[in-house]
Amino acid sequence: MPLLALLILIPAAAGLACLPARSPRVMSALGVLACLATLALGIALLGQVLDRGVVTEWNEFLCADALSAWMVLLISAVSLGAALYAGRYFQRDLDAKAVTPGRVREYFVLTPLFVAAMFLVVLANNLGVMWFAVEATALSSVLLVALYNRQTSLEAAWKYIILGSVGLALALFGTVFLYAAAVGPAAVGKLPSFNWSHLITVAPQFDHGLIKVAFVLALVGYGTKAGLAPMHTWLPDAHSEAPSPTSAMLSGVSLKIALYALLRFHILTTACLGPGFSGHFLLGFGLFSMFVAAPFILVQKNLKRMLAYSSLEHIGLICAGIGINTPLTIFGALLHMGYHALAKPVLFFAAGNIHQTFHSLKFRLIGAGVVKVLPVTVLLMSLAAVAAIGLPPFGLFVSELTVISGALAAGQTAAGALIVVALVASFCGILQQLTRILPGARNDASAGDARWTDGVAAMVLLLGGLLVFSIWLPGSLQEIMRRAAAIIGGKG
Amino acid sequence: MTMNAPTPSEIGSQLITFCAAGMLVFQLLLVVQRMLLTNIRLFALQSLLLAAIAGIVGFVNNATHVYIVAVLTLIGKVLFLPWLLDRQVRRIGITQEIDPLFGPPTSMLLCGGFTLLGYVVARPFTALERLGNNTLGVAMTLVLTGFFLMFNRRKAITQVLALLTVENGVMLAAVALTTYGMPLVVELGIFFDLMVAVMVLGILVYRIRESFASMDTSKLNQLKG
Amino acid sequence: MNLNPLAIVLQTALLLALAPLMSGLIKNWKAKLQNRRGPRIWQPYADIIKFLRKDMVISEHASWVFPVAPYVVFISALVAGLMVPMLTAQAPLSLFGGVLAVIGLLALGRFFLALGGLDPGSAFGGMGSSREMTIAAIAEPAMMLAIFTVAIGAGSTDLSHIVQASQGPMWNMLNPTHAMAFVALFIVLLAETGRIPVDNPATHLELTMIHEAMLLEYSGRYLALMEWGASIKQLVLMTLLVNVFLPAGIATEASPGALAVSAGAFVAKLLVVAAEVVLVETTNAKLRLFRVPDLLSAAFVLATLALLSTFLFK
Amino acid sequence: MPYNMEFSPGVLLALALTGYLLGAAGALALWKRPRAARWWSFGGAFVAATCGLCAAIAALVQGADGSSWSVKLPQLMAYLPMDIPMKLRLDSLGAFFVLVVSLPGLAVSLYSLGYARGFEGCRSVAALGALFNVLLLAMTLVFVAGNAFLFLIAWEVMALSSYLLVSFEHEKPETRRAGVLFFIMSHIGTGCLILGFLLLFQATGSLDFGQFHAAGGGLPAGKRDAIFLLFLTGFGVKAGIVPLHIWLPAAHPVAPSNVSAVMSGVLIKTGIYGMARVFFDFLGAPPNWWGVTVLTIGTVSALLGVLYALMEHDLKRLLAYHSIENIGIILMGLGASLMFVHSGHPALATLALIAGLYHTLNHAVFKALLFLGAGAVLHATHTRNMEEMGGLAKRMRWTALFFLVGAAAISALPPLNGFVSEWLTYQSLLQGFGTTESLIRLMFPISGALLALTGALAAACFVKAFGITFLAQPRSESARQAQEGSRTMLLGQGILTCACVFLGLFPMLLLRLLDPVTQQLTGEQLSGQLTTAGGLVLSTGVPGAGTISMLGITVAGLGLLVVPLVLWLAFGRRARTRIGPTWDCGLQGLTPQMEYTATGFSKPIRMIFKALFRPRREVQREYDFSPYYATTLRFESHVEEVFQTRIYRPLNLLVLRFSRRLRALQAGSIQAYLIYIFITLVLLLLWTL
Repeated sequence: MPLLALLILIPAAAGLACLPARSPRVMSALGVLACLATLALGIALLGQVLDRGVVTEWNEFLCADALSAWMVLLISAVSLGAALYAGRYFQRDLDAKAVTPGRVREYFVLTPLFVAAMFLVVLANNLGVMWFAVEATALSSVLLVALYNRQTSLEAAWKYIILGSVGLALALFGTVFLYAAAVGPAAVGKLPSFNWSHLITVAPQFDHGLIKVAFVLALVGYGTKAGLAPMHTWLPDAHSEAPSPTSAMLSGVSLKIALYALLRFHILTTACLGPGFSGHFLLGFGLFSMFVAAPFILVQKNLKRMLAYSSLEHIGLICAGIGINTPLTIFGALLHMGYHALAKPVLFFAAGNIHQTFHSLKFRLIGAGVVKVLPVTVLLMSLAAVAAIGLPPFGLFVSELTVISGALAAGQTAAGALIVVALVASFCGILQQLTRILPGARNDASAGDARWTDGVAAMVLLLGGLLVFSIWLPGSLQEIMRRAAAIIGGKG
Repeated sequence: MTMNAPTPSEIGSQLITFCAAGMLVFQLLLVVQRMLLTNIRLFALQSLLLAAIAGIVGFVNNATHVYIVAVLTLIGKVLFLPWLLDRQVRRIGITQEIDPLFGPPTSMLLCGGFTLLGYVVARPFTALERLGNNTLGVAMTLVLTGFFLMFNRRKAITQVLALLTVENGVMLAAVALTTYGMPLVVELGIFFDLMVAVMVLGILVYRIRESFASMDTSKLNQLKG
Repeated sequence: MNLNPLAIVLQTALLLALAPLMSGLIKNWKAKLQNRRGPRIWQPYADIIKFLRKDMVISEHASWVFPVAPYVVFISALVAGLMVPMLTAQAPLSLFGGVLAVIGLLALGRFFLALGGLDPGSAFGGMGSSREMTIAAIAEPAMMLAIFTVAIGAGSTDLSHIVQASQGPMWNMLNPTHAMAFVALFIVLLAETGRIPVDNPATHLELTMIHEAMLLEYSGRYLALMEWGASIKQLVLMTLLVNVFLPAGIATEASPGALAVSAGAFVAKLLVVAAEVVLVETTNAKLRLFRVPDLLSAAFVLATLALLSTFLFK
Repeated sequence: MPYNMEFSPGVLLALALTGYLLGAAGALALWKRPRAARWWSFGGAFVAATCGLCAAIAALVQGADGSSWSVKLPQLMAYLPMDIPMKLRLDSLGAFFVLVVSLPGLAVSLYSLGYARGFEGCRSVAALGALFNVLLLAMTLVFVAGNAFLFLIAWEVMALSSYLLVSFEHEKPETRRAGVLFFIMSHIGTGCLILGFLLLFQATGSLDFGQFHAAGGGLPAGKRDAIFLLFLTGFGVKAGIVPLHIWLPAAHPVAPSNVSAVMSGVLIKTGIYGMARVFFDFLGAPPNWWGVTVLTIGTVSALLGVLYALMEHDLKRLLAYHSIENIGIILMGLGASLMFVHSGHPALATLALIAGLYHTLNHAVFKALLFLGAGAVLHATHTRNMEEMGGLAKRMRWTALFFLVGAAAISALPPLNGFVSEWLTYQSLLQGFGTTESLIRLMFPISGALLALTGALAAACFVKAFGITFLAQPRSESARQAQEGSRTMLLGQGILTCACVFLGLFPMLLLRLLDPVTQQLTGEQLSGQLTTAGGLVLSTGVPGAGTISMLGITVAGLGLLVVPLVLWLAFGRRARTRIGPTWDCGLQGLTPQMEYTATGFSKPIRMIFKALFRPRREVQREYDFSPYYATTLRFESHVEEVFQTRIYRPLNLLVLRFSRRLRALQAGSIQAYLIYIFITLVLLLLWTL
């Protein structure tokens, strides 16, 4: 069974199938089914990769190693959560006349395509293909960001697409340089393959100058898409203006997808130049992102923007962990990727409920005592927040600790200290901001049409997964992550 | 000192160098020119030169798929996109760019600097170029100046245009650096993406215009902090 | 170290008997110095017996703390007295605690005295307690430092050891350390026993009294215990002062002769201190409450100097 | 040996932990049925705490050789590439602190059975019970964690649960602010701890406490000092040392009183535990300035704590400030001990350490007792403001008695436990004078004198606290209506009261329990030297340096009661007792308004320490005809919390202002954003040249 092809085709098909569909219920059902299917496929893929190391299809057009498999799992898990959440969410929007049915269809058509594009990114063997898959994710999600057609959402979408395209143009430039590097050692006259499986073998012979420029361009390019400071400026806008399920997917996976693309370059660069060069850049940008995020969280006025900045914080941590480039830190970074992918969507879902109930995301306008109106949502949100600010029993505490201890074990004491400082700062920010709205008294029980079941299924699913995997991680996952870490660490 | 007949590859590289220079010139004109329609024309001409370069490359080391690239460029960037943008501009009815960030003199000065930077960065790799000389430098310059154009102008259309010139630069680099351009599948993907991107951008520009009654992107500044 | 019941009984009797005498003596001498006839020396005994005979009026607002307080004040002073060497260098209860215990017990008494003052809910009582506790608090560090100075010298907080250690060939008063510590402790004594210039034991002007204000609601038996306790406390502090700083003549073994000598010496020394108190009281005016800290901080500074000198003049 | 137990402390500890777990789980299960949840959770906590107590005592008795007892947990979170043996380790130090948490724990659980009834109907008792259990569980785990990883997890769970408990009555903005302040400070501390532990990890390559033992010895001085400072800050925040204390007086009062009791009694002791563990066990031989620093911090904290306490008329805030004071006293012991370790006087170091640890236990007992009393008062009068209380001694006899004992104990009055531990502190300071020739030795008597000042001020403060709260006339209607609390509440306080007396009269029993602890930390066992006369008298270990026996003093005191008895028989038998009004200067009877207020009581102190308090007063008079007779008079007096106004607020403002400045970077102009990217690109390209 062509796993990889199906992984890409099923969501694409589901998206196209939504074109003729009438009722939102049917469409969301289609989405959920597709995501369930991809999740199953992802798990199957996990098994195969564990057996055979690398899985390839369509004469090596598609290829999946441990790293890809890990990303596949993240994508399918988060998109499943989003699909579960989306149905009721848009139902409420339709009831409130916040969107037109046409736009809802737009969502249900584009989201699966978005997912398919992300799958293509991680499964493409050819780095050029990977590039245009990333571009495809941008193009398929930009209209989702603009879904509400408010002035602000259009602005966000415009910034997203313009900055994204510029970044990707640079990424393409980087890809070209990489290809040139690949051509270099190849014999004149014949077109060399641009496949990952080929490149990784010839990487050591690359021309150093070319690979350096290639990596730098890719860093700026894909870094823009991954939201590394100072290229992150589109991130809070897009995350705050998009409908909550989309925000969840953007912050939950799409950032990490761009990071994945960057990682491929990082691996090749490391293989060619040794660990120093690209690693230091990743570490630097990671730390910088963390320190940019913290103050913005501290004085943030808007719930979803705050969540977006916290995503920036986490991406920074992941980036730094990989940059330090020891097995421990890379493992911790991958672990963090996974946990963050499970925790952050829950926060965005809860934010969505709050938005639909109080018709605003501004802390000031929401006011204190949300718990009196949306007890269940607040409970789940608090749990997710506890996870996101890195407290036990949730795994982010462990992964953060792993990264920091890895940093110290690698002698990067300063980096470790800086990470701790940034984490503490953002902790203070998030705690203080959420305390402004979640607890407290409220006299107007303006429950709106909120039902306690809104989006609970999705949130419970993700949180449950997070809690279980925090305490007990199946051997297969541990193994896949170890191998992925080995690939990134250049020992794969 | 005897004059022996130049090989086709030498002629090819001469031509390529010439065309590249032309692209650079058009780029600089773009930077100073304010009339939107003229800008579109200039872009079309630039793309034409790019197509020509692709054609020459294809001819010189008779690689069929590079011809395809040339053709695609011709259809897409020389004919279709300019036509599309032209239609947009006429529909919107805005003819020229008002108050860019930097005035023409400053812009020229800066672009000079970027050209310098481009060449400096490209210098180490001139050895790798098999056709033309310093085409890579030109490409780098195109990317940088295109970038500059992007944040120098405020009209959405101009920004799209600038993005496309950046794209041109990248493609030029592809040709210059790798003799054959990228593998066909990649080229196709890039082309396809470009088309979709412009479509999407068009949709957005349209929506922005109807809700802001303008396509001045500097009005898009409500999202802060 | 064993407990000698006889010694305990004797010293208890001595404390009970001598305490009122001292306050009577001081009152009388003061009057003499101010050209008044003044009360008889024995007057305090008569007062105490009178109080014991009288009925009691207890405030309607008072709780169970009110009747408990006098006993605690009286007993704590008495127990403290049993830890201070009076006639013999070996204090009867020195096994149960040294100077720190003495300070602690006096604090216990003060604690309940202040509560007793607050209990009936009259403003005077509250004022008295407040001031009493304040003054005691700022007197404490000076006292402790002075004690530390001698304790460090003797390497012990056990008063018997201190006395024996400071006994010896050299005449301790000449030692600057001891001199300064003595003065510091003397000032503390004035504060602790409610003497001019800190408090005026003779006044009943509402706004100037401290100790008397707390006793205002007490009558009869309780008042007797309170007054007696206060005078015992005064005697204890004086004894501490004299026997620690000029232990000359104190009996080291319990032979009748030695005891007689030390009794004489002890009374003589007490009279000297009493005379000093009288002099200070008659030559000084009562300080404003917020000037008292200056006096006590002076004591603190003296004590600190004393401490410094322990190894300046080594 | 009076207590020779066969059963293993391990089993008991496991029982305790499971007990807490079940208590929490059951409470959540019984969410809908508050009454059942209350009985289940607090009953469970009581049983578990009792097991913990037995476990601790058993471990201390058996582990007299300093041996530790450990159990391996199922490999949770075993997926990390580092090997982290998830093992609980009940060594002597840990066992002692398990004792410190369990003794108040069981009393407070009993008390809560009655106290929590007040919440039924208005808020979730189940949540309270569950969190209460989790808190106790986490604290116990902190004390028995065998490696830094587990320790940090327990530490964070503890912080989280206590944060939730502090914010239990989250409707009040004051409560929310306090909770956030507490959690933020605590997390900053945790950050320091993480770094500290990981620096040790860097040095040893392991997270196991066993490996950490004396790991500091091998490190370069700079790194050791860094670790020391990190841990001092990290644990100092939790312990509430000055100047890291500001969260404490904010957070402890707003929590439910049973929680305040646990927090003030035990939670802050986790900081002490950490310091003892790290400074004595991990870091190896300390340089002198460590001890000097700790001693100084201790002295300052003690003094400032009690001074600020005096200014309070909020009963629970007052108690909270006293926690700072007592932490200071404990740290004086620890600091002196460190200095003695440095100067090579193990016996003396042990004495000082014992003083500190003893005071730790004592403070846990009497502070919990006082908070329970305050809770009972709050429960009865619905106010924390002492100015609205008064006359409660008649209405709540038992509570008053218990509170009085607690007050006497915390004021270090004989014959109660507070005096004993402070006596030990004095003795160690006194003998410290001889340990060195340098001027440093002046620190010992000076801090001793300041300790005396602290003690006297504490006495003044508790005369005020008890006198204003319980004595004289009720100052408000609610105080007039006050009723005695339920039986379980009284029982809980009674247990702690007995503990206060017992620990005062029979210190030698506890000293014997402390032997293995000191053996572990300083390699000495002093209980032998410290007790003479058949263990009834406490001595300083140095012959003739001073002895004390609370038992003896008590007996003597009771014996001397003969004197008043005889006097009464001799003279007073015919005297009768009448109840009359208090003398009112001939006015129409005294009203509560005429009584001395808490503010008035502390006025002299406020005046004397003006420089510190910077008191402000606002007086507004309104006249109708003559300027001499004001018809209404409004008087306000404020005291400035220097650290709040001089350090923290400016710092906070600075950070916020900086962050707001930064927001300008995200001003919404896409041109600017493009320029950011462009500049980054150019810089990086230049970098590659």
